[in-house]
Amino acid sequence: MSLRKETVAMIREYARRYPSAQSAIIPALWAVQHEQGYVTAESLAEIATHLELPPSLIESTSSFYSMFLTRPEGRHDVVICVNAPCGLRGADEVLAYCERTLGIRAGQTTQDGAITLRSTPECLGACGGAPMMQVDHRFEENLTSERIDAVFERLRTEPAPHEVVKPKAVAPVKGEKARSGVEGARPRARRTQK
Amino acid sequence: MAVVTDQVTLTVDGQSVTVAKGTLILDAAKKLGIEIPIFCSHPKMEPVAVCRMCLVEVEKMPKLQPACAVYVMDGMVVRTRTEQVQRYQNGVLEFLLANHPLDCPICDKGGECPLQDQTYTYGPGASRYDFPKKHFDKAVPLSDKILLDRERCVLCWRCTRFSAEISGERELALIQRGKDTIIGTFNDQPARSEYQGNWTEICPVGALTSRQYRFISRPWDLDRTATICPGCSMGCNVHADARHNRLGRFQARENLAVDDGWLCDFGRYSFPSFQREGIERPRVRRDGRLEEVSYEEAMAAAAQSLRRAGPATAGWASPAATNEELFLFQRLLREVLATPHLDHGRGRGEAATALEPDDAALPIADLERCDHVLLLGGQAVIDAAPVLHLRLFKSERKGVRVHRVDDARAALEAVPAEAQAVGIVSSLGRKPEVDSLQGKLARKVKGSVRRLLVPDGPNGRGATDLGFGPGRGPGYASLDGKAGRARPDWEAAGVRALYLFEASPLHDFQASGEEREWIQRLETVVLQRPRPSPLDDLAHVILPGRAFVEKAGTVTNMEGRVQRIRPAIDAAVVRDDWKILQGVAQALGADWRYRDPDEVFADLSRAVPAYRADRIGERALWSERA
Amino acid sequence: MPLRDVALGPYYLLKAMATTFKHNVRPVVTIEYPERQKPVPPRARGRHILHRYADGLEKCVGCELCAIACPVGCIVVEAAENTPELRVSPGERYAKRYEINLLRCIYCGLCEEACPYDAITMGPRYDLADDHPDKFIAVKEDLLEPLPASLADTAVPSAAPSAQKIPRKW
Amino acid sequence: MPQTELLETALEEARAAGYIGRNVLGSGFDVDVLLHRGAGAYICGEETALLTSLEGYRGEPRLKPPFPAVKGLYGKPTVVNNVETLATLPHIVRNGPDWFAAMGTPTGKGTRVWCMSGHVNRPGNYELEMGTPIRELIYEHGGGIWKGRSLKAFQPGGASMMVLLPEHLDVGLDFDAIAKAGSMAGAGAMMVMDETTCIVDVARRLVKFFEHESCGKCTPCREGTYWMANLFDRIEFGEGKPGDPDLLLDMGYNIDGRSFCPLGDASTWFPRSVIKYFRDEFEQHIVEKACPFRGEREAVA
Repeated sequence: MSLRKETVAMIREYARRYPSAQSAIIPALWAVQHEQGYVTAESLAEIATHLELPPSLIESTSSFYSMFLTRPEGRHDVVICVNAPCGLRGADEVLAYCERTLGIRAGQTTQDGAITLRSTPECLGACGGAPMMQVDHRFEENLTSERIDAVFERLRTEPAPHEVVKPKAVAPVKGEKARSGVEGARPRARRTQK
Repeated sequence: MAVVTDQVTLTVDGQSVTVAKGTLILDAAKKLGIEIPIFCSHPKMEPVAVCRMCLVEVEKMPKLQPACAVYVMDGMVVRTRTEQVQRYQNGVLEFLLANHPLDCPICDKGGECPLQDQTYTYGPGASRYDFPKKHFDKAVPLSDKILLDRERCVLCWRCTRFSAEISGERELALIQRGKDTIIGTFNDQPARSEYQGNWTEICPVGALTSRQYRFISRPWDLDRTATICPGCSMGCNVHADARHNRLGRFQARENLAVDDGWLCDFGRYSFPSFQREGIERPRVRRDGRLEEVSYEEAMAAAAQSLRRAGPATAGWASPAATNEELFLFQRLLREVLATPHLDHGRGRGEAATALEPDDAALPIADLERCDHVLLLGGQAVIDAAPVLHLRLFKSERKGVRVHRVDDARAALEAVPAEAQAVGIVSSLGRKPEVDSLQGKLARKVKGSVRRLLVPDGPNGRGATDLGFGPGRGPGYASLDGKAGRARPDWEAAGVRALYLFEASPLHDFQASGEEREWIQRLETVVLQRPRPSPLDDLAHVILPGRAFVEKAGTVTNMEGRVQRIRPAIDAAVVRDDWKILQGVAQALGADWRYRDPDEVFADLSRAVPAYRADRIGERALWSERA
Repeated sequence: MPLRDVALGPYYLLKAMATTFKHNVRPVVTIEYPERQKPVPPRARGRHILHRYADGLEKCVGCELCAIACPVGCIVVEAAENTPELRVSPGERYAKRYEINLLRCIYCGLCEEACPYDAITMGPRYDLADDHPDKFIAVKEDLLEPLPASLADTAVPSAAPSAQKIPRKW
Repeated sequence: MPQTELLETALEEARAAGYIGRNVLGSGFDVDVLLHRGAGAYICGEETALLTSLEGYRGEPRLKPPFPAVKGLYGKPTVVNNVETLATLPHIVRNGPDWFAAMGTPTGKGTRVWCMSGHVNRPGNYELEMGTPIRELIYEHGGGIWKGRSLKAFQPGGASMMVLLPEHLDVGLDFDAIAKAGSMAGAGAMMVMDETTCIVDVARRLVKFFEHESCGKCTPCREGTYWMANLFDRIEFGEGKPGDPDLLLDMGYNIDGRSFCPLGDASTWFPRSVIKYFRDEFEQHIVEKACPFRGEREAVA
């Protein structure tokens, strides 16, 4: 059992808050992700014990939603939206610029472990400020190469958000908008790659 | 003024049909003989309409409607074979096959696969999908019984719904979403369900297949026999499928009153124990060595030894023997050898309690109609008859309160006084507790209290009904003071000869070391058994007989239902057990002239009138008839 | 006998001899069978052949479609699973037992039509004679194409000879 | 500041002020507001999927009937409202229904927020009276097409809606008028495309979005969006085959109206309308084996 006592208490509290313990799954997953930065199979099993539900159900739910990460990534999560409105305003070029600057491909993490870069076809909800990227659940809109450079500069030294913010009592966890559901975030490579 | 009825009339493809309210379009069409193709729909599960195969045109509805999820309404006009529907059926099959590997030649489902059949009936001749197909690992072991091929899966949700709605274990689940959706267990752990075999059976493609049946046969090569599962006293109906005289699999043969269409893994995967290897001949011990002889010689030898022992003979029969055999064996012992020492308990300690007619007073299907069911003994009872769990879970879903208790006092408290119908389900070993509990409950609650005890073996009930025990004769007739001794007391009663009759490797004679020593000292041990047994070393005469799946006859399940078993594989190399028993009796001077098991049954039902059902297979429930 | 016939006798004799000797210089039409065999048309339906891929693996996956397509029921196939230790065919499944009763076979070629992997074809051999009916039950080893010479010593041999314990259906 | 925190703070303030909670403002009426955060699934915008998600399951839509108003969350009657409705309510309560109804057109009353994105000079959110011409939104409020270019097409109602052309600029921003023009007002997200836009690429991105967001419950949507996304990729990157546009149309036929919920239907509307208006561009992609607009892409501004 690896979850912190406060997190377990939160999960228990969530289970009481809803008419069925099942409803507490997503808040519980948030609580775990907020503590650890990701949700492993072990944590899923632990949530299952606390909510008294079959673990398969927790995995079924958690894998459906794209914001739950299943393995440790870089300290900071940078997601670039490549849906149509962003695409119209140069998201592909932004992505290419980021890849060039960081020296990695989308879906990878920089060598120093500071930044994980992703791209997603899922609209992140800032079409008016396209092209945009989401940095640790906060938006960076109307991107230019200078702005991107400045953001990356900052991220290289900042600690990961879950290391900074302690979980509050029973409050929804911090975060602004979707962590993306890109291919890399899906759990375990079950599929045999061609 | 229109009369309000529960019936609605609708038109399907121009034909009018009247069905009950709350019927699905699918079932209404089925009543007319109109087939609507389905994958996800299953009559025992809630409609989900995910496969979209069954879409039909309904007048006044703009979109095509899923026939498996839309309930009929009066005056509804349904069309199932319009051009629009056909074009769409073509399309949805093209979608389903787009990422399907089409490896029918190596797929175990090939030949009995709904996807294959429906593609031929409704599908396109060729696919326009020319991209590389999605790839997954082939044949991932989901447990030691089941393999999962995710490439073949069409995500109909039947298996996951079974896991949630039928067995309630929620072990299989959908993982990921969209095009990446797969089915699986939590963290790819091996599945532990006791009902996994049903997943393979309801899977409409070859995604979930059984390991034991893997590549054994094509369905069209199987010789299919309708018989009864040898696993336990539940008496689930099965199809035993054999190829080249080797059993390949058991499949459920739905009997709503007994198994509700499901099997447990213990029963389903028990068939390999029945596989006969090679030819066997009777043997007789001469000068300490077993010598092969003819049946006549062996039966004569057995008769000679048994005659010497006479009333000092004890007879043990497996609770997996048929009613006919038990009846004959009982006559052989009581009438011919004049011995009262009969028993069928598998272990030495299990003989003490015998069933009573009322122990089958609660038919299995009536569990759903109780308002409280006490499962006294909890999981231990379920382990004795696993399919009971599915029935209890179904009852729970229908609103029956099922109390899983281990303690009679807690059981008494769990049921409120206003209960209308209370059922007690327990195993034979707890009979005294159940009896007293039933008495107390009957005084406490307003309604009826009935009990159902799970005996050991597929015919434990029949053995008791036919008087194959020391205390009572056939049909629970009194023995007028001539009662014999039970198995634990045989040594004390001075038994000198033992006639053991095994009928199934799953329900054989289990002797402790102490009992073995006693048997070793006996002057005569006649062993009639279907396959080599550890008792062979002790036997003086070995008469090879047939196993449960190799013979014809009837067995009685826990609720007293007499059902027919039929030989699924041909065991012509050994003799029928009833013939052996008759042969031994004739060698002992009896004038028996049965020509087939049916004649034995006719005699049996004269001795035990409750078995005189008009047709075998109908209920012969003891409490109602005796 | 008229005198004319007597006079013409030698003429007839010579004429007959001419016919005889003419055939001495004509091409020979008989074939010294069985030492020499007549070529058969490419689509002739002779005894079956089970084919292999270039790497020596068998094409047959044991799907039994030939057996069910066969109008006389002369084919028996039993399948088994490939293992990493014994890989016989490329997929998951191979034919453990493959037998054709050549006496019952009517050489119709429907097995060939039915085969989804082109594993079985009708070969050129038509001269099937032997001295005991049992010898006409061709087992898998009889039907299989020989391994390519380059692979003969390295390739995995075919599975164990067909077990004969199981009673035949024919 | 992340929106969840804002909302949580607002709720705490409301609770402290007695607007929500037990015995609201002494009226004897109890009502509480609970903030439940989702976890990233577009499908949860479908009302039944939202309820399923609230119950902790995978956010897959449910069969209707029973409708949520009859049997919704935890099997109880449930009303599902979107943020747009709730955001309008305070103003109607404050100013009265007549004030609200006085705005807009007879069939579309009041105002609506339009989110404009794409190739306009001033993208962003604009609240306009219903019935305002689209031309006014794009050219006055949005400041016209960027870089002085001309308009090629626009999508008036969000990711799924059918494309409209410059000839539709004078259509009013209300549900009926846009529907009459052959599209739908939908969620009110206006995406504007200039003359250099590759319309195939836009459709490709949108289809990929739907492929990503399909819950996988029903066959047409799960397999159809995946297939369509593959086809669009192929056409855009120069490997298209001559029959591909017709194949796309036929797949649209097999998905639209056949899928379990409107997400599958919606995934086909934009591609089909695009094929209707811009089939020549598809042909060009296929014949030239490349995207004719690739060279004109903008670098990072």
